[in-house]
Amino acid sequence: MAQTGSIGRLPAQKAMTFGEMGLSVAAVISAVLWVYITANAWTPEYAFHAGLFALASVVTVFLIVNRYQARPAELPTQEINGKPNYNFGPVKFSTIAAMFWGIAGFLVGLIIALQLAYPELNLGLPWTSFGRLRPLHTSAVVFAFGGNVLLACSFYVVQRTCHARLAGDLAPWFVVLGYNFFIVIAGTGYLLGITQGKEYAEPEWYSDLWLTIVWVTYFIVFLATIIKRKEPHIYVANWFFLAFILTIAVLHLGNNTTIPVSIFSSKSYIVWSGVQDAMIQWWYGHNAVGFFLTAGFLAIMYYFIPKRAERPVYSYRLSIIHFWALIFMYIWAGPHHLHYTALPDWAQTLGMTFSIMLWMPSWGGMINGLMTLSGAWDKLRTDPVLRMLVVSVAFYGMSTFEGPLMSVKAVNSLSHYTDWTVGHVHSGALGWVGYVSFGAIYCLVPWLWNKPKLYSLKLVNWHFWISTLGIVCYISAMWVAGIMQGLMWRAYTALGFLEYSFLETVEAMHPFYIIRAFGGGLFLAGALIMVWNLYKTIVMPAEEIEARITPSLVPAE
Amino acid sequence: MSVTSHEHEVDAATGTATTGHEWDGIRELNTPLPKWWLYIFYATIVWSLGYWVVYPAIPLASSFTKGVINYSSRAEVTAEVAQLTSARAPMVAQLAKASFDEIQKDTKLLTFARAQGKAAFGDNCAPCHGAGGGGSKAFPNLADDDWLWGTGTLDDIQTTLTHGIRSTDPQTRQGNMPAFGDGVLKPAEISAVADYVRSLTVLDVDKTADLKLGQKIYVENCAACHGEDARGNHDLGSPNLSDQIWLYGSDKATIVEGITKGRGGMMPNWGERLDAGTIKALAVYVRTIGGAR
Amino acid sequence: MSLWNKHAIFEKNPILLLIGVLIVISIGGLVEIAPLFYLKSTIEKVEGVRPYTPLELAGRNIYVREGCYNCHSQMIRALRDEVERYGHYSLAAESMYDHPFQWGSKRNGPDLARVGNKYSDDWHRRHLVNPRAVVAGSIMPAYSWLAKNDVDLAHIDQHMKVLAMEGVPYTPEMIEKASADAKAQGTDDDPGAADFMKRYPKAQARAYGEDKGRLTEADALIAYLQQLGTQVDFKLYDGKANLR
Amino acid sequence: MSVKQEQAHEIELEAAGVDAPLYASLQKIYPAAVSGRFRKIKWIILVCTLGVYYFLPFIRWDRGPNAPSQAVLIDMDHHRFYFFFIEIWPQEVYYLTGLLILAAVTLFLMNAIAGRVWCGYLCPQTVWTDLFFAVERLIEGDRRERMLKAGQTWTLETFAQSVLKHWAWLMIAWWTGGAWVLYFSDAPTLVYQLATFQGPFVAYTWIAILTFTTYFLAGFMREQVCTYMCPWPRIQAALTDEWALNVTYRYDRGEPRGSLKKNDALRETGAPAGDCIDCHQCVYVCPTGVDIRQGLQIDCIQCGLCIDACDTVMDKLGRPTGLIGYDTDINVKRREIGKTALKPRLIRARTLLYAAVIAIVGGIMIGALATRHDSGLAVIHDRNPLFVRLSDGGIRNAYTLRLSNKLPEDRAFEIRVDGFAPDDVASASGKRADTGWPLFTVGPDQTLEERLFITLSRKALGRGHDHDEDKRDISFRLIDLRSGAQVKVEDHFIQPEGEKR
Repeated sequence: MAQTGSIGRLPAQKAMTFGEMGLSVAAVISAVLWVYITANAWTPEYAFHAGLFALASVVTVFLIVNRYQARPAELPTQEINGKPNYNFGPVKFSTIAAMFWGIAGFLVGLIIALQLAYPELNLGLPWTSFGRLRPLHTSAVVFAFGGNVLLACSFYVVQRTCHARLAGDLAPWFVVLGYNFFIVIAGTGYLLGITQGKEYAEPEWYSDLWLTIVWVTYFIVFLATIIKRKEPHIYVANWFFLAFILTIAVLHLGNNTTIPVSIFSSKSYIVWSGVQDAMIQWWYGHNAVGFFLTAGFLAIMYYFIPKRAERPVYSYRLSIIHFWALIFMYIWAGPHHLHYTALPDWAQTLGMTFSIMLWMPSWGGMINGLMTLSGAWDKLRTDPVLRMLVVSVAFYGMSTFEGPLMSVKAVNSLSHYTDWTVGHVHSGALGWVGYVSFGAIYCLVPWLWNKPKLYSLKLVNWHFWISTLGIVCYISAMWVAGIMQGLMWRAYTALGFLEYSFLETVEAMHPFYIIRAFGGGLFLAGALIMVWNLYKTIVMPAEEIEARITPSLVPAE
Repeated sequence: MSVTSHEHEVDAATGTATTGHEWDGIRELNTPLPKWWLYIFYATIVWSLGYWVVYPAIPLASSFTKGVINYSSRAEVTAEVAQLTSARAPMVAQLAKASFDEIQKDTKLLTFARAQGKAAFGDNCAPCHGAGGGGSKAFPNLADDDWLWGTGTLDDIQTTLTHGIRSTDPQTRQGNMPAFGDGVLKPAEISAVADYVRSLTVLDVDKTADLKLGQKIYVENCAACHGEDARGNHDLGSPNLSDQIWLYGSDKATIVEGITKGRGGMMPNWGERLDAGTIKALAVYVRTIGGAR
Repeated sequence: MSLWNKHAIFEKNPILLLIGVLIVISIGGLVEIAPLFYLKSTIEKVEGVRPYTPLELAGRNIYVREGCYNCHSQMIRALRDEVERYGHYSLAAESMYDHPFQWGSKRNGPDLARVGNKYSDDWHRRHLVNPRAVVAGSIMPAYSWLAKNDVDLAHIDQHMKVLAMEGVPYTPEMIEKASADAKAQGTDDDPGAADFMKRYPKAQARAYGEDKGRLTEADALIAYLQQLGTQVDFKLYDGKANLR
Repeated sequence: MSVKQEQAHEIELEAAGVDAPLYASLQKIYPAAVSGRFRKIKWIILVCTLGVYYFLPFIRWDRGPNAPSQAVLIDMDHHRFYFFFIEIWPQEVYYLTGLLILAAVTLFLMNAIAGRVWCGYLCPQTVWTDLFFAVERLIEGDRRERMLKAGQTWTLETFAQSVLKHWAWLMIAWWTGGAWVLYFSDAPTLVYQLATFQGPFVAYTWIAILTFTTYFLAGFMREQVCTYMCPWPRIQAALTDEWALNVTYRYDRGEPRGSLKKNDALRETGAPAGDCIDCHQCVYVCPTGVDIRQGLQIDCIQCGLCIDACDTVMDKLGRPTGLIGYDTDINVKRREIGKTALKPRLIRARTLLYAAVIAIVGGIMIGALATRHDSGLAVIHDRNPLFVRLSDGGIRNAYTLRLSNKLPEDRAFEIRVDGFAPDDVASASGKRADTGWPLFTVGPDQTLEERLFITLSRKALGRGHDHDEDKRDISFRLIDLRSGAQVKVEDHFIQPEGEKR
């Protein structure tokens, strides 16, 4: 890094950009504001968070000034020798953050799975009890792991498929760092008991406001990159990314409309109440699945599968139809989380029927993903990364069949509130989101760090085999457990009275919870192997990796 | 428009043309939609349209479409519960006819009585006696071994249930704790007798208490109902003052209050509201809570 | 020119694509959510639903803080077995002052919509401190700190003010007397109890815990739990009029 | 984009066939009949699997007078599952998890050995489709005839054949649905009920659903289910590694392909000529219509029928069979570079791992079944009141017990309480065994709910007890009076806090 010395001795033409200046000023104001809040906060927990915000603001100023001093007078060019000068720094950061949060999230998942089997593991401490760790797990895997995967992939894919450098200079960094700061605030908040009490939207008002700022920046960066694209058409992956970013913004705003008790209190009250709040919550909740975990990851699929398989996308027309149908119909499906509740019947009907209609649009994505491999099917045998991507799409297909099935009121009356739902979610989360993310990251890391290949394909294989076993254990345990639970709750004796007390159904879950935890443990083990593999890939010089790659698959005689 | 400068690639493996675009090396085939996919999609849409006609579905300006079968999940569950109740009705009738002895001997009938009793208890008795019969201040605990009226036999419980206590039923159980504060006893005397009664059950009594006076007043005013030995009378509903169970509380102030103002809790006569079978079931259930064992 | 070509408009113009997406994703939400605010049938006509007392509100915030909704639903569905197990199906009116709603989505433990007055205060306290001391097979975490911490009522009036802004019918008097009311509800024979009961009809005022001198978080939580599902007077509720 | 580019693009799209129909209609496949080794195996499996499916419900198994005498029965009404000598209660459904895991890992193992062998031979979709093909062939003739008829307008004969075919298909489908419901009720009784239209409505509904799905999936959807809809082939393909045996066309031997005459001529000149005579028999017999010579394909279900077809041709030509055969990817690669083929390796890390998992899970299940208690005890302590103060100052706790008797006969149990010596242990019925402990009798294959009261006198309250604790650990032992078999459950006795007396 070039030493440029103090500001006074800088070359005359070097000046702070508008962004650098603006962000610095904003950060200084923010620092002052948060120091003031820290001093007056009602609870120590909130003071801690306010302090973190203040600290982050100061660090931001420091980083900007530091970067400014270190950088040459000219900002990075848009192109070098006619080729786009891609900005991969934020992508790299998000990739590593994704793996970090992934491991954290899987680990917390394993812990809470074990807590259900052995409640002593709650340890009797507020910040280690299930009620606080469960949101930590869901947020860590969905928003921290999944979110960073989405950031990394969207920033990578949009540049490559637009043939243009990412828009903005500081903005992309602001997005990835700001997003991860949001994760830290949200996660520590759960442990400290700061929560809105709305599933998958637990962060309190100030985290929500912060995320809004970050997300709008993300949206602008992404859109601006598309606008300056060199390709005449926008690639299908970017349609999905765009729909995902936009819709998540709408959902986030709709479901987090809160009034804080005071600027000195972490607590806020959502303006919606009761049945309306329930509807808005599941409008949000289901579409967090539909847009965060489906549309966003379909976008990843649309880039990485054709790229890895070196095959054209199966059907452009299917892309069009299933894209519009998917985003239109997903929004309606929320009420299937509220069957037979105090939500009026008409809304339940709409939720159920649209969930059923959603079946084929969802499968459109599966078909497009799998059929892309026509003509390259043999690559599955030799490329475990492609294997992961393909299995993820297969799981996507299974989950999106199971989903409409479970949205049918008769089925839902049995499955809702049980572990069947948990099994369903995890067949989507472990199988679809997990594997497509792993596949994408396995592709990304060598590309980003300029390595010829991964450190070891064998380890990818191990990761794959171990985690498939894990998923099998997890899902079969939860399916059976959930169905059994539902049947026991509604079991009647011959005399026409309920047969089982609730407690008996809890006790019957014990063996399943153990099998589930075992499955989750295997999945975590696989991810740890992955981290090791990626670490070696990043640190090992390219030549050494080259030398490691065996010239042929044919074993010695 | 017949000349094109672009050659159209046809994918070798599938024989399908691409759209002619390329993004970072990725091309798209222009494969038509799979027929089965489109048709199943249509089928789900048609099915949904049909479902909307049949069930409540579309919100309107001031109401919503009710559907042709006038379905409501609430109406359905109400009907199902009613159906269950009527399915249980024959057994309830059988209970009404059977004697307690017969019920005890018939496992099926006994099981039914307990289950039915439990449900009826939750609906009718739990508001006062607590969900598990544990009672609270002024509402007797049905799980302990001390009964005000009768000795807790099934017949006794049935009588109390049917006619109530101090209720409007002509055959109701009567008997009041009079208000001795209305000119019968002076406050000092009440205090003394309260101390005496407390001393019977090894409760801490102030050292300055005049237990002799208390005993004298007790014999004169209380023994008639509560007995010389203070063990109460199950026919009068007068509580045993020598045990550890206190309906209103055992602290002195509460006892003084009771002597001064009198007591007389009321239990409704359920014979008017519940059928005989359900009352029998309730009696059986109350016994299984633990009462009078 | 075929319809497929038309789609190129979206593929070439990101702003149009954006607007298209925005329109498409707005429809479902609007159709499903907006009517819930204007259709009168959404919230039933019932007698007895009142705002939470200050103590109950503090308890509810603890319920939210500890993430109880992760394992307990508060929504008895209109299904036969649930109605038989937990009581009358839940009404929308019963959670109309709930910001946020706590219907839940998973039952690792039983539904709590009508747990009020089902078990004794004593049971709740012991159960919160150590669930397995009273229910051997329970898998609930032990919440021993609740009985140790004093409940924070310092700003409860501020909380009520915000809720009043959002439509909960707290009167200025209720807000003004908030901390006195909390104390009155959580103490045996408090002189302010009668006054408190006037503001919150049918509320339960008594010492919820062992330690009479102070109000713990457990007391507040138990006060909240003991009123769950008890507000609506079902004798006056017309089920037939509220089918929807 | 300029107008010119715009126009160019439209031309581009048109050239790309964007005006082609919205959807690609189904390319109907007319598989030809074939005979050979794999066809024989498929027939045997078809007969066995369908035989088991259709007739299993009729096998009887004597369980005494109090239990159903059907060998395999899912009794939804009474919440029992019977499988020959095994009887599963709802609390024991975790065996099913074991079975699911076993099934999955077995499939993985099969896959590691021979690829999509499940798809090719065992999958219901394959088996029923195969059966439907056989019916079709029987009625409408082999491939050529069927293709010919498809192009023609209806004649009385083809119409009659078509009606007959669909009727036969529907019969098979109906019987499939019929067999399904027999697993949920006593088969002979249900058959009688169904035949006399007295069966339960739900049974008819299920029959209708399964009839329709079978008819539709095996008659019309066929290979499209495997190519597009089913996720399992994708997972299987991903699970297959380079050591797994797959149906493979041996390029090195077959290429360059050419007609018999052409290749013979080539051979005479000493030019390279392959064994493949391009007769397309392998394509004609394929149920999914793939050409195996193009290598590994997404739609190949690996049924091996092309092997039979090719072997038949090779036999006729007097050439060695095995131009198409089961082989590993390793060997495909080796042949490409001129090396000799290796023997398939059945014992590898993966197969060993799967075998180990199967052995462990299977072992656990067998162990669990062998040590399964034929009685059960569930205890729930009263919550309200937690304990009862008795008139003498003592404390009583009440419990609700559920005793299960999983044997088909009446049994007598006593319950003993360990952990401390209460003054009294009594049940609501008050019955006592000779030992003085409460006595319970439970009917065959039934549960009994009963209340139990444990009393501790005032004097005994402090006995053997740490006063700071408000509970004591106790355990209940359910003892079968005849066999002495025991089940133990832990619980608590609760007393008021700080009770010292």
